[in-house]
Amino acid sequence: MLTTQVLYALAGCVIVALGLRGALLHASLLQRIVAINVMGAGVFLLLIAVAYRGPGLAPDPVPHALVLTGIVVAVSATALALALARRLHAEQGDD
Amino acid sequence: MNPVSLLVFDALLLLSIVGLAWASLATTDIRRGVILFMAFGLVLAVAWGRLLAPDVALAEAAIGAGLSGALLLAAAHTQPRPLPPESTNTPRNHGAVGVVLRWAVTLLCTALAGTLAWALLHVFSSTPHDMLPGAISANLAASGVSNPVTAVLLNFRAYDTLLELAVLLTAVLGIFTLGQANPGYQPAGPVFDGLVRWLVPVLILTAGYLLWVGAHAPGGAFQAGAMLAAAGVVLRLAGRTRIGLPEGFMLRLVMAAGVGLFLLVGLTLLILGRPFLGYPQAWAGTLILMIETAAMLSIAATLVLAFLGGRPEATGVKAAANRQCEEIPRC
Amino acid sequence: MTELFLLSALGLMLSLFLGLLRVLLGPGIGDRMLATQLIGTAGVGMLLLLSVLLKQPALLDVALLLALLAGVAAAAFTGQQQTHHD
Amino acid sequence: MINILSAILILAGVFFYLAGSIGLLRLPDLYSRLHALTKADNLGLGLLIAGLALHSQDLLIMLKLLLIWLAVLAASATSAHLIARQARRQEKVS
Repeated sequence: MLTTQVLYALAGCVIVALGLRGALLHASLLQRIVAINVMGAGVFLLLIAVAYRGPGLAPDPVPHALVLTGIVVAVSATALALALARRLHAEQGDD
Repeated sequence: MNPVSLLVFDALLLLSIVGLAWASLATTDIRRGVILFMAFGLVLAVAWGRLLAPDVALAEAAIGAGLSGALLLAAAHTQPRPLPPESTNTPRNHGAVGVVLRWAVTLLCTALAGTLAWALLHVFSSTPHDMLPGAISANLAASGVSNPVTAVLLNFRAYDTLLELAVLLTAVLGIFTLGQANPGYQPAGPVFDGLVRWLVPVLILTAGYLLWVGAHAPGGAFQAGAMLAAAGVVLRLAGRTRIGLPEGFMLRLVMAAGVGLFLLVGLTLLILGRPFLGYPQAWAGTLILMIETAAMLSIAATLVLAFLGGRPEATGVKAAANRQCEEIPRC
Repeated sequence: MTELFLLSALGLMLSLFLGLLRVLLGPGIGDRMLATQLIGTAGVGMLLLLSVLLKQPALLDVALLLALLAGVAAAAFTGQQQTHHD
Repeated sequence: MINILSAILILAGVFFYLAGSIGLLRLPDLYSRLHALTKADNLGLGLLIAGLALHSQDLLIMLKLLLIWLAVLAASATSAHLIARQARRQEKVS
């Protein structure tokens, strides 16, 4: 078992949990969106840790490709969520 | 290389990552949360580099540290402070039920993290059977590119990338239906304007470089598209009305170019009697570069539109009126 | 020489932690933004050292992207939108 | 000889990084922190880059390193200006 891999993967687990907790508990929509992004980053950390094979060895490229597209999808989903939040805010008026 | 000091480096890096993740969520001040989230993205880029994932690190540097920070900050600006800073740094809670619920959620999330960690440790302790990486390195020579990540994205798993571009298109169409773009920015002062003047050409050049280099080294359409989008975002932040985004039909064409060319290539190959997106070996490199160029333009347009947060300002007469409006402050 | 690079990377990590402290302490939002800038520059330095340590020349490109986009965050942070229609 | 020189440059760079971040932490207000950071941080990265360029002995890498340094210089000067201006504006409002 590679210590590096285990360390990074465990950190990924912690970040997923932190993000999920934030997404469930925060009152503000914007902060929920940030929390979901944090959760996503945790999943990415997990996947990249799984792909790691040790120093000097080529890592598994499939999770890398997954995460790469995941980052781009995450940012566009975030933008959609922000546009939705803005519209919601406009519909509800200032309160 | 001394493994112990590298381990210390890893531990400190992870400590800062987890700390930033926690801190960015443990505040009710949205702007503080967003700034901490941006710092989180910066440190993550270093972590990807450390785990030998330079392709991912490039995307994180371009998007995580640049675009999504700008996106969230712009949103945080328009949002009035909803809650006064409380005495504690914890999110709002509503009496006894709230406290119970919070603890239940925390417990649930801890259990989730535990389960995930247990499953992962199980995977790590079993002997790895790397069939997939083996298959990739065995077939890399036939893929038309020598960067394995690009080979996976544009050849071996081209289906996924096609669908992913479709997801991006769907997201931007969703943003379009929600209304007009955010209001523009006030013109930049001389210092920022000076930066913009040379930064924008350099960003565009970098995009071209990343697209080209993606065939044999880390880089590719996604990172290149993000850099091109960053050029547009910088222009927007500097208060320019023209940010390089085409208008009307051309804009729609660019938005759909990635999915369109991908499908066109796939269907043409089907008609020629090959599997869908099964490129002939001699043509693979050229076809991949063509598809990547179209995908880069689509991704860039999508991300710029994502930053605008809605349909861009109308063209023609209305645009002229808008521009006049911009000359008179607060009209 | 690798020992030196590793030691320097640890030094930059210390610098990053000091910046982190300022991000957490604030007090103003400008202070936090400033400290994020420091974290970015420390990240650039670490990536440069890692590119030599791990023999990954591509990490130079990552550092370049971080460097090029370092100003964007501050611009987004200080930029004034023209009208607030909410 | 070149190794020693590049080692000295890199260590000096790390020293300035640390000096800058200690300044960021210890100085009393935003403007003085700004000063500490932009000076020491850029000098730190500059020395580090000089050391690494000397170590690499590869023209292409040197050019890339130089570009990185110039980009950080420009970005940090600009953002320091923007942050300071923003702080001034907020002081006037309140």
